Amino acid sequence: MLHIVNKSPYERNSLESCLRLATNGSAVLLIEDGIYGATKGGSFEGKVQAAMAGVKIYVLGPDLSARGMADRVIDGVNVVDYGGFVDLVAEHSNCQSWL
Amino acid sequence: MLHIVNKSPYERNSLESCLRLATNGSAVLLIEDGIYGATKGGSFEGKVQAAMAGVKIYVLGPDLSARGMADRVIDGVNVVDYGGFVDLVAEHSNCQSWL
Amino acid sequence: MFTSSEDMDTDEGGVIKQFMFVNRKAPYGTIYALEGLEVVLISAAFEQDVSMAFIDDGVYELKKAQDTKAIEQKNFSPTYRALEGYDIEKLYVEKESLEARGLTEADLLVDVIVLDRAEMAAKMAEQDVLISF
Amino acid sequence: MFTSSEDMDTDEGGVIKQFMFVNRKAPYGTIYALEGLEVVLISAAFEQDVSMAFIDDGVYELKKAQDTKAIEQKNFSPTYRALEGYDIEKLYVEKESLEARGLTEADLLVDVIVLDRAEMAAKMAEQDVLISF
Amino acid sequence: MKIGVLVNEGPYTHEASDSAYQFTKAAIEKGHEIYRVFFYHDGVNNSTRLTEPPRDDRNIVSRWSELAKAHSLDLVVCIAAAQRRGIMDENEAKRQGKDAHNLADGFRISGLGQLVEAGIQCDRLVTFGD
Amino acid sequence: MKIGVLVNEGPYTHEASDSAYQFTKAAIEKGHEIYRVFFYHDGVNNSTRLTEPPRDDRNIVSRWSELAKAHSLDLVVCIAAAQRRGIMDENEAKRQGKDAHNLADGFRISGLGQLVEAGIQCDRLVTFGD
Repeated sequence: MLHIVNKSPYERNSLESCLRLATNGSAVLLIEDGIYGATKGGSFEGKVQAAMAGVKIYVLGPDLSARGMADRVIDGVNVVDYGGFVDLVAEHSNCQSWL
Repeated sequence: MLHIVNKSPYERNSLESCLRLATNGSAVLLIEDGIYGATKGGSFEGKVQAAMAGVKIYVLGPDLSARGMADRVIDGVNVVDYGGFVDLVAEHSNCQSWL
Repeated sequence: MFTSSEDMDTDEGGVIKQFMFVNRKAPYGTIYALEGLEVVLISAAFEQDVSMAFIDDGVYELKKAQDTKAIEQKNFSPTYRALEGYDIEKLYVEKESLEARGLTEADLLVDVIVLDRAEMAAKMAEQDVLISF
Repeated sequence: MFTSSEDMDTDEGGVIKQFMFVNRKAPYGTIYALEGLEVVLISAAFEQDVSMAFIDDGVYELKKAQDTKAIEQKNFSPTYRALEGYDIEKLYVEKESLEARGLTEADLLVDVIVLDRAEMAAKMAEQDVLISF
Repeated sequence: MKIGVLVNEGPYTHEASDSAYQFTKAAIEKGHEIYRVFFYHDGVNNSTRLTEPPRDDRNIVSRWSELAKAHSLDLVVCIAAAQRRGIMDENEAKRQGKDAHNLADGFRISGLGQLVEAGIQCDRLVTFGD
Repeated sequence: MKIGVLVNEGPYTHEASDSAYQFTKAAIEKGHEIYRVFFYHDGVNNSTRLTEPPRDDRNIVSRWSELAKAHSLDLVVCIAAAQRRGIMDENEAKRQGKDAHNLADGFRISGLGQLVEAGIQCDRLVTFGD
C-alpha cells in the first residue's frame, strides 16, 4: 500500500497518523508541504527515522527543491520525480491520501 | 489582547502555538473546530488546564452545541455566544486569529 | 440534500470492489464530512463492498447531541443512522482516536465497530479503493 | 505580480499604527505566503509602522535556495529581499520555531531579528493591527 | 466602535464565512459600526451570484448581499485575488475580454489598499479563515 | 494501467491542483491511461473560465483544458459541489434561471456516480486535496 502525505508534520497530525496506521512493508510518499517530514535536523526527524524500520519513505524532488530543502534529506529516504510518483502508484495495489 | 483559534488541537498546531505566544492576562477564544480545545477528557485537556493559570479561555457556544460538546466544557472556561464574541473583541485592544 | 440520482448506472459488469471512505475531519468546521457522506450514499447504488473509517477528528462526526441551530447549518448527523438502510453497515472507528479525545462508544450516535490501530491498519491495507476526506 | 497600484491613497490624516503581518504557513503548499506578501507591499504605501512575524512553518518562507522550476510555480522568495526597498525592515523570526525545524539564521535568505517566544509574545501584544496568514 | 472584518475562505467548504457573517450581524445588533468586510484569498468566492445551494441549506452569498443592503455594508472583494479565482464584475469582464461576469449584488471589487485602509480606520480588525 | 484522479481543492490557494496536473501529465507520458479526472469539493473551482491570473504565473484552468484536448481526457465536475460554489454550464444556468455561466472548455458537469464508477473501473484512484 502507498500512503501519500502532503502536510507539514509541524502543522498537522497527518504524517503522525499515517505512520501510526501504515502496515509493515508499506510505502509513504511525502509531497507538497509534506516534504518537511523528510528533512534532517528538526524535532520530527526521530519519528521518521524510527518509522523507517517498518516502512519505506519517499519524497517528491520537485517539492523539495521548491522549498530549498533538497540538501537536507534524511539518509535512506528516496527522492523521486513526478514520473517516480506515478511508478509508486502503479507498483502498489492501493493508495491513501492523508488529507 | 484577544487570541482567536478555530482549529482542533488534535489536528493542527494552532492552539499550541497560541498558548506558547499568549502573554499573561490575555484572552483566548475558541471557535469552529477550535472548540474541541475547550472540552474535557481528551489528551489536550492538561495543556489547556495549565494555560488557564495565565490566560482566560472562552469558547463559542453555538459551535460547541453544533458539535454535541456543550456538556463537556472544562471547568473555568467561559461559554459565550456571537454577541459575547463581539464584546470580547471590543474589550481587548487588539486581536490575532491563529489560522 | 441526498436525493441526487445522476449517473446511477450500476451495470458495471459484476465487479465488486472494496471501497473505504476515510473520515479524518471534524464536522461543520469544514464541509468534508457532509460532502463525504454524499459520496458514500451514492456509492450504495453501485453494489460495492463499502465501508467507512473514522480516524482522528473524524470520530467527532459521530458524536451524539449535535444541535446546529445557532450556527444556521444543517445538522446532517442523523444521516449516519440512515446508512443502515443503504446497506452500509461497516463503520470502523479507531480506538486510539476515540481515547485521545476522551470519547467512548456510548458517545456515538450509531453502532460502530471499534478497531485498534493494528486492526484498522490491516483493514485499510486490504481495500481496493480508499477515498479520504 | 506586485505592481498593483489600486487604492494607493495614503492620505489618512497622519494616523500611524503598528501593523504586524503574521506568517505561519510554509510557501507553495498554499498561497497564503505569496498573497500575504502582496498585502505587506501595499501596506508600505500607507506609511504605517509595519512589521512581519515568522512563526511555526512561516519560517520556511525565508529558507535560502528555493527553486520552483519543477513545480511550475513562480519563486517569490526574492521578494523578501526587496522588502528593505519598501522600508519594511522589521522581520521578526521566532527562535523556537527555527530550532524545532533544525534551521539557523544562516539558512535564511534575508537579515532578520530573532526573538525568543517571550519577546515575540510581547511584540505581538503591543501591535494595533495583526493580520495573519 | 468601528470594526473591520476580513474573510479569507470561500463559502460552504470552511466555516469561516459563516462565522464572519454571524459575528458581523451580532456586532451590528450591539450597535457597532461595521466599517468594511474585506474578502481575500478564497474569500472572494463568497461573492459569486452563480451559487445555487440545496434548498434546505443556507444561501451564504445572498445572505451577505441582504445584510449589506439592510445595513449599507461595504463588501469589498480583492481584485488580484478575484482575478486568480474567476470572480468578475461587468467592468472587469470587459477589460479582460471575458464573455461573462458573476459578481453578486452588494459586493464591489477593489484593491488590497482597502484592507490596509480598514486596518488604519477601524478600532478593531477581525480575521476569519482556514 | 487505468488511473483515476480526484481533485478536491481549487486553483492557486492549495498546491493540490498543481500536483494533480503534474501527476496526470507524468502518468500519460509513462503510457498509462487517465480514465477520468474528477473535481469535487472546492476542486470544482478549477473549471471556471473566468480566471485571469497574473501574466507571469501559470494558468491552471487553461492548462487543464489544453491537457484534456491533447489527450482526450474526461474532466468531470461534480454537479452538487458545483452548484454550492457557483460553477455553471449553459444548461445548468438555464435550468437554474441564472443569467451567466462560467464552465471552461474541456470540462463537463455530472454526478458523483462518476467518481464511484471511476473507482470501480480504474486500477488506481489517486486523491489530491487539502
